Amino acid sequence: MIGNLFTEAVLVGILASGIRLATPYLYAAIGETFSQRSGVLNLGVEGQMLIGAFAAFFVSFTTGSLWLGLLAAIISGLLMGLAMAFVSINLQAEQGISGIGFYLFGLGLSDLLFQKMLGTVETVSGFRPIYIPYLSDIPIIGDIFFNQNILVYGAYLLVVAAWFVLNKTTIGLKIKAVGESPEAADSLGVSVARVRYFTVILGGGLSGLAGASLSIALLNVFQQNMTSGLGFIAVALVYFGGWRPFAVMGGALLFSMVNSLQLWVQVLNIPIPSDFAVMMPYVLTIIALVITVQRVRPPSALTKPFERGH
Amino acid sequence: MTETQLLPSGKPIISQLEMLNITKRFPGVIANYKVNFDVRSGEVHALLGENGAGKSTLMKILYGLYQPEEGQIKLDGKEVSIHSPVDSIDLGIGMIHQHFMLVESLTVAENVALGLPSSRGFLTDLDKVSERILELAEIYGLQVDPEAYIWQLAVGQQQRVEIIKALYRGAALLILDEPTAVLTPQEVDEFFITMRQMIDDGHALIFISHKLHEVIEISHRVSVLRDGQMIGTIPTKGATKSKLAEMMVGREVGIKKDRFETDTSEKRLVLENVSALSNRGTPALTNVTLDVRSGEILGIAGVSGNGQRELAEVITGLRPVTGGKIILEGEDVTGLTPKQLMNRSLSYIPEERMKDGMIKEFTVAENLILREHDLEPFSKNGLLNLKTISAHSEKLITSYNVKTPSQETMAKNLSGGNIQKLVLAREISRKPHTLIAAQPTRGLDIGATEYVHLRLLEQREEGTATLLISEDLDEILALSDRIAVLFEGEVMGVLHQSEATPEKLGLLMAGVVE
Amino acid sequence: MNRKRQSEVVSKLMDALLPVFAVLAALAIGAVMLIILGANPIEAFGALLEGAFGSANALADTVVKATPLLLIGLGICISFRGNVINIGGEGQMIIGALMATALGLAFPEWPGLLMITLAMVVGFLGGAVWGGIPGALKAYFGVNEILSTIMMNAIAVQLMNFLLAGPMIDPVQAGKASKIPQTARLSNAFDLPRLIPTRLHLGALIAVILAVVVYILLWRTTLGYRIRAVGQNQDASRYAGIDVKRQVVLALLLSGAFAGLAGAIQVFGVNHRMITDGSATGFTGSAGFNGIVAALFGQLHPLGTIPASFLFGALLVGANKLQRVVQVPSAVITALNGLVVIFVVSSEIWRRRRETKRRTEATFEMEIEELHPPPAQDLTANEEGVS
Amino acid sequence: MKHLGKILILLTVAVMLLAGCGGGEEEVAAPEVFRVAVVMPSAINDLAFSQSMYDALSAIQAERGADKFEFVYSESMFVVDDAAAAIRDYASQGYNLIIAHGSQYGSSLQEIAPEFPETSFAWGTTVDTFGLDNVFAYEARAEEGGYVMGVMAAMLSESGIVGVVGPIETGDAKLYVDGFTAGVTATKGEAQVNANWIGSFSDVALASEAAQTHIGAGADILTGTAQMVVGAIGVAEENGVLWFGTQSSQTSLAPSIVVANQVYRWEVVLKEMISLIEGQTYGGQSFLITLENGGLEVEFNSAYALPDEVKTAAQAAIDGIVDGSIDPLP
Repeated sequence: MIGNLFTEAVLVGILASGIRLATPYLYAAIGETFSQRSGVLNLGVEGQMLIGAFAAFFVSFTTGSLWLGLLAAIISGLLMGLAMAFVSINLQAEQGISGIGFYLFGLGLSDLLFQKMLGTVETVSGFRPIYIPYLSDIPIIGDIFFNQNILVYGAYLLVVAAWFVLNKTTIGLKIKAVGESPEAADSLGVSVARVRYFTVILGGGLSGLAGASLSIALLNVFQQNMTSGLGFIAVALVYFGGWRPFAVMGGALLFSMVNSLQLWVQVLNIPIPSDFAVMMPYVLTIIALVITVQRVRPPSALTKPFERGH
Repeated sequence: MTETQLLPSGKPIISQLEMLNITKRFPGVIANYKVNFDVRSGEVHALLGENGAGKSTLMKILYGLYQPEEGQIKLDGKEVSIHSPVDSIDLGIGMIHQHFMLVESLTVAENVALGLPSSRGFLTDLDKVSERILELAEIYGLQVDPEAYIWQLAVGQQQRVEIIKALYRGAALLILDEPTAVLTPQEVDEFFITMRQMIDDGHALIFISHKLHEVIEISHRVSVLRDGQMIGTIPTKGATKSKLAEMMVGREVGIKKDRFETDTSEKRLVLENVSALSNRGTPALTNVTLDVRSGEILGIAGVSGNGQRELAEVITGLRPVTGGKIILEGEDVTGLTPKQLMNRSLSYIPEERMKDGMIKEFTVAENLILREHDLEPFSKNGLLNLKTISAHSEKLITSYNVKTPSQETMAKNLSGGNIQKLVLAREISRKPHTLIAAQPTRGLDIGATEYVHLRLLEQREEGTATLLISEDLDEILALSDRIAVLFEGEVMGVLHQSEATPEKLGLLMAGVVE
Repeated sequence: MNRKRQSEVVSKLMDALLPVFAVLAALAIGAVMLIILGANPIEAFGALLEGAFGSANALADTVVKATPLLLIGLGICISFRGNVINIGGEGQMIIGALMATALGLAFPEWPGLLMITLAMVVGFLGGAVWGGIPGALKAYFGVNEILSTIMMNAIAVQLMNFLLAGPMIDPVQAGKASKIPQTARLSNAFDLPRLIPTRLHLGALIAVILAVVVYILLWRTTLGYRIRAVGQNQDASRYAGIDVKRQVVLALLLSGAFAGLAGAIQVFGVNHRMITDGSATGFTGSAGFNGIVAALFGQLHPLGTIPASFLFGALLVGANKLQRVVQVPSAVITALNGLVVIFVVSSEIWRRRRETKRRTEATFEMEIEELHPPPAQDLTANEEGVS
Repeated sequence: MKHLGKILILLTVAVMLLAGCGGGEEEVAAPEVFRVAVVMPSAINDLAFSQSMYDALSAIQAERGADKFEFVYSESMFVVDDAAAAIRDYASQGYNLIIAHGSQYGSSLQEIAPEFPETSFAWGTTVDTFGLDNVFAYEARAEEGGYVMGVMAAMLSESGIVGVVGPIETGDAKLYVDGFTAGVTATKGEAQVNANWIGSFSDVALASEAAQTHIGAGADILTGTAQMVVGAIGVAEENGVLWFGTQSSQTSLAPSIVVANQVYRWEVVLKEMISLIEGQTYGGQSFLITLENGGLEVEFNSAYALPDEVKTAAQAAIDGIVDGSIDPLP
C-alpha cells in the first residue's frame, strides 16, 4: 500500500499542498528572520498572527473587502510589533519571556474580540486561486505552482524580497550590523534602537499578514486559537534556516510537505497509527537538523538588549 | 596652515580641538576629573596613562559615546556639543577603538559603507564604496581588499579597515586608542609611516598608548593621565622614558631583576614534528620541534596569527595534533585531554584572559578553583568544601596582592591587571612543573607588567619550565633564555638570548632565513 | 551610615516588591477590559483573591497548581544557569507521567510507599531521557535546543495519544465503542498522601525540599559548579579542562528530569490516571511554559522560585474563579495572564537601573575621600567602567 | 536574593490575610430558582460539542424563564485540573446541578461528588455513574446520526470515495465516524471511507489541508467532527464538495454544500434530570440522546436540493434505527 504514495496524483497533491501550507509559516518566519537578524527574538509571533487573523477576518466580514481586511491585519500586526519593540528595546525585557506574554495576550484578546464582536464562527469568501493564462494549464506543474491564491504567491515573493533587502540594501546592511555588533553600528552613528524598532514592527506586520493568510485566504474562517502552535513552528524554522530567507523557505516547505505527506498516509489507509503519522513532520525536522550539520552561527547580539557604554 | 586647507580626502582640517574641565563618573569609579586636553592639526598628541587612568573614557566623550557631567569641547575655538558619534563624525572626528568596531560577518566594503547614505538611495553602492576604499588605500598606503570578510583578516589588516572607515568619513582628527597593542614591530613601523603621512597632510592625531618608546618616537606632545586627573602636558622633545613612566605611575619604575643561573638539565616538554590545523581547517602548525627545559624560559616570538595560539592549544590538549608527538616529563602525552594534562602538573595562562582564563560572572573564589574544583581538598564526593576554598582564596588574594573588595566579588568587577593576577595566582600556585604563558602581559600597564615578569622569573628560579608566547619583542628579549621564532606555523630558528637582537628576530619573524 | 543602610533596605524592598507592582499595573489594564465587558472589576478581583487564597480549599488548589510550576521552574534554574534554553517542559512532563503511570499500572499490588518512591524515580528518569535527547543533539550535533525541544513536545503528545488509546488504555474503555483515551485509575494505595484534608498532597512538600536540593546542587557541588561554569563561559570551562558537551547534556537532562518528576507527581497526586484530549495542555496545564516564567520571576534562583511559583499558581487559580464569578469569557483570563507576564518582565529594568544608580551614588561620595590624597600607587582602578 | 525570598513570603502571607477577611460571603440561592453550572472543554461558540450544551441550556432557560432557571459556565476548561477546581467550587456554592461536559472530567467528578451528596452532578459523554447516587451520566448515540449521514453520503457520492476529518480517534468523534462508515458501506459496499485523524482539536489549518487531501484523493463527500472542522468546511465549499455536519448545525458556514447535520439536543435529557432532581433524586441514572427520544435530530439543510430518493432512504434509516431493525454499529 505504501506504493500508493508514489502515484502522480499523490505527489502532485503533496507538492501543491506543501506549497500552500507553507504560506503562513513563510510570512511569519520571514518577519521573524528580520527581527532576529537585528538581534531581537520575538516569541510572540503566534499572538500577533491570531490578532492579525481576527482583524483580517472581522474587517473582511463586515466590509466585504478582502483588501481592507488585509490592511487591518497588517496594521494590527504592526501595533503588536510596536508594543513588542517597546518592551524589548526600551524596557530591555527578557525577550523569550515577554514573547510568551505577547503570545498569551494575543491568544486571549483575539478570542475575546471574536466572542464579543462575532459571537459565532462565520465564513467569508476569501482570496481565490488565481488563474494564470497558459501557466495554470500546464499539466502537473500548473496544478502544483500556478493554482494558488495571491497570498501564496505573495509569500514566495516575500522570500525573494527579504533576501534582496538583507543583501542589497542599506537598511539590510544596518540590520545585519545591528544584530552582529550593535556597538560597531552605534559607533558609526547607526541608531540601534531605530533599526530594531523597524524590524520588530515589520515582523509584527508580517505575522499579522500570516494570520490573514489563514483567515481570509486559506481557511476563510476565524476560530479561537486557530493557529494552534503554527507561530512557534515559524520561529523554529528561522533557526532551521540559519537566518537566511531561502533556507527558511526550504525548512517551511520541508515541514509542510511532510505534514501533507502524513495526511496522505492516512487517507491512503497505510497502516500506521494516526498518532505516528502526525509525529512525522516533527521527527523529520529533527533528523534533517542532525544530518545537515548546522554551521551557521546565530546573530551575535540575538536577545541581548543594547545600551551604550556597557 | 590656513583655515581653508583641505586634506587629501577633500575635507577641511581641524586646526585645534580643546577639551576643557571634563568630569565623568561611573558606578564605582571617577573616570575623569576636571581634565583639560587639546590637539592641533599636523601633530601627534600622545595620551599616556595606566589602565583605568581614564584615557579611553576621555576619548569616548570626545567621540560622543559618553556624555560628560561637566566640561566643554571647543573646535577651532567654537564650543560644540557632541551627543553621539553622528555629531563627532559630522565634525570630522574619527576614532579607532581599542576593541575594533567591526562587524566580523560583513565585508570590508560593507563595514565602511555602514551607516552612510548610498548614492543609489536605499540600494547599497558597494562597488563605488570599494573604488573609493582603493583610492584612499592608495593615498595613505593602506593595503586592503574591499571584498574580504573581516573574519578573514589578520588583526593588522583589520586595523587598516578601521582607519579607512574613519578617513572615508572625512575624519580630520583621528583618535587612535592603543593602536599598536596588537601589532608586530614591522607592522608598527608601517603604521608610523601612515601616521606621519597623515600629519603631513594636516590631520590631527591623538595617540593613546602605554608603550613609552613608541610615544617618544612618534608624538609631538605627551599628556599623562593618572587616576582620572591630568598630571601634565609636555613636549615630547626632551622627555625621557623614565620621566614619563614616573608621571604615569607616580613613582620610579623599571628595577631590573637579576637573572640567576638555574639547573636546566631536564627536558620537561618536548615537541617532535608536531602539526595541527587551524579552526578553518588550514595547516596552522607544521613539523614543530621544540624542547623546554626545567628552569628556563623559552620565548616564542612571531607575528600574531602564525600559529602561536594553536601551539599553546596543542600542548594543553585543547587542539588535536594531526602529526607528531608531545612528550611531557618523558612520557608521550599526545592526545590526552586538558584535564589529564593538568593533572600532570601543566599550567596554562591563556592568551585571552577575559574569554578563556576566567568566568566573569563567577566570584573571585570560584575562579581560583576553576582548574581544581573537583579535586581534594576543594571537593569531596562531589560536594564543594567551601571552607577550604575560602581559605585558599584568602591566601592567594593576599600573597598575589589581588585588589578586590572580597573573595565573593564577581571577577568582572576587577581591573584587567587584577584579573591577570587572578589567573596567574591560580596557575602558579599549583607549583607547576611546566607552564605555558601566552601573551601574559597583553593589555597590562607598566606596574602590572612588571609584577607578572617578576613572577615568571621567580618560577624560572624554582625550576619551572616555561613556554612564553608573546608578540612583545621587548618582553621576549627581557625574559627568555632561548627564543624560538614561529612563522606560518613553522619554527624558523631558535636563538640563544645572548645572540638574539630585535633585527635578527624581526627577519625570522618575517620568514627570512639567512 | 545608618541612614545609608536604611535607604538601602528600602531600595531592596522596592526591588522585591517590583513584580507585585507590575502585577497590579497589569490588573489595572485588566480592570479596564472587565469594565468594557460590563463586569465589576472590584467584584472580579475580589473573586480572584478569594479563589486563590479565600479558603483552605482555595489555598490548597493554589499550592497544587504551584507544585508542577515549582518543579519545572527548578529544572529551568538548572538549564538556564547552564545557558541551555529548555522549552520542552511540556513533553518532558508528559513522558515522565507516562512512564510513572505505566509502572503503577503494571504492578498494582506493590506496597504504596514503594510504588510511590519508584514512580517518582521513574518519572524523573523519563523526563531525563526526553530532556537528554535534545541535550545530546545540541552538544554533539549542534542542533538548536529551542527548536528540538519544541519538536519533542509535539512528539511526546502524539506518543501519549497513541499509548492512552492503545497499549495503556483503561480496560473498561477498551471494550466500549467510544474508547475514551485514558488509563485505568491507579490503585488507591498509590495516591500521594494528603497533607491536610484538601487536595493538597505530598508533592508540594517534595517540591519545596527539592528547591533546597537544587540550591545545594548549583552552589555546593562540583556538578553545579561545572554546569554554571559552562553556562557562563564555555571557552574558559574548556580551558579549565571541563567536558563542556557533557555539561550541556546534563543541564538539559536534569532540567527534563524535574519536569518528568512534575508529571509523575501530577498523576499520583492529582489525576490518579492519565487521560488525553489530544493536546499537551489538557494534562500539563501549560506548566512546561509557566514554569519558565516562574523560574524567571524567581530570578533563576531555586529558593526564589518557591514564592514565584506560589504567586503564579495563585494568579492562575484565582483567574479561573474570576471567570466563574463574573462570567466573562475565559479569553479575558488568558489575555490578562499575558499582560502580567509582559509587565513583570518589563519591570525588571527599574531594578537594574536602581542598582546602577546605587553604585554611581556611592561613587559621588567617594569623590570627597579619594580625589585629593596624593595619587595612589595602586595599579588597579576599575577597568570595566572606564576603558 | 535571600531578602527577596523572605519579602515575597511575607507579602504572600499579607495578601492571604487580606483575602481571608474579604471573602466568605456566599449568597444562598433562593429555593425556587433552579441553578445549573456547566464546565466545558472548549468555547461556547465552537459550533460543535460545547455549543451544543450551551444551546441546550439556553433553550431550557427560554422555556422556563430567566427568573426560574439560571446557569453559569466555565468554558475552555481543557486543563483537567482546572476543571476539577471549578467543579468543586460550583458544588460548594450550592448549585442544583453541575454538569461536567467532557469525558476527561470523570475522574475528578468521581472524587468530588461524594463530598457533596446534596448536589447533583451530570457527566457526559459516557454511561458511567460510578455507582454514585448523585451522579447522572449522559451520552449521545452519535453513531445513529452518523449512520443516517453515511447512507445519504453513499447515495450522493459519484466517485464512491468519502473523506472524514477527525481530531483524535476517540469518544464522541469515534462513535460518529464508526456509524458513518457503517452507513456508507451498508448502502454501497464498494464505497471507500478515508479517515484522517489530525491529532488536534484546534488546528484549523491542518483540518483544512486534510480536507484538501481527501479531495485530492477523489472524495466528493466530506464529513468531520469537533471544532476545528470549520477549516474543512471552507475547503469543501470552495471545491463544491458536499458536507455533513455533526454536534451543532454547521449550515450557516456553507449553505450551498451542507446536506444535513446531526444536531444534539441535550435539553431532552437535561429536562429529565431536572425533574428528577426536583423530585429529590440526585443521580444514579444514565441517559442517552438518540434519534428515538429526539435528543438527536437529523436536520436537513433546506437550501440544499436533496434528491427525494436520498431523503426517503435517510428517513428509512432513521426509522430503522428507531425501531431497532438497523444496528448503526454492526
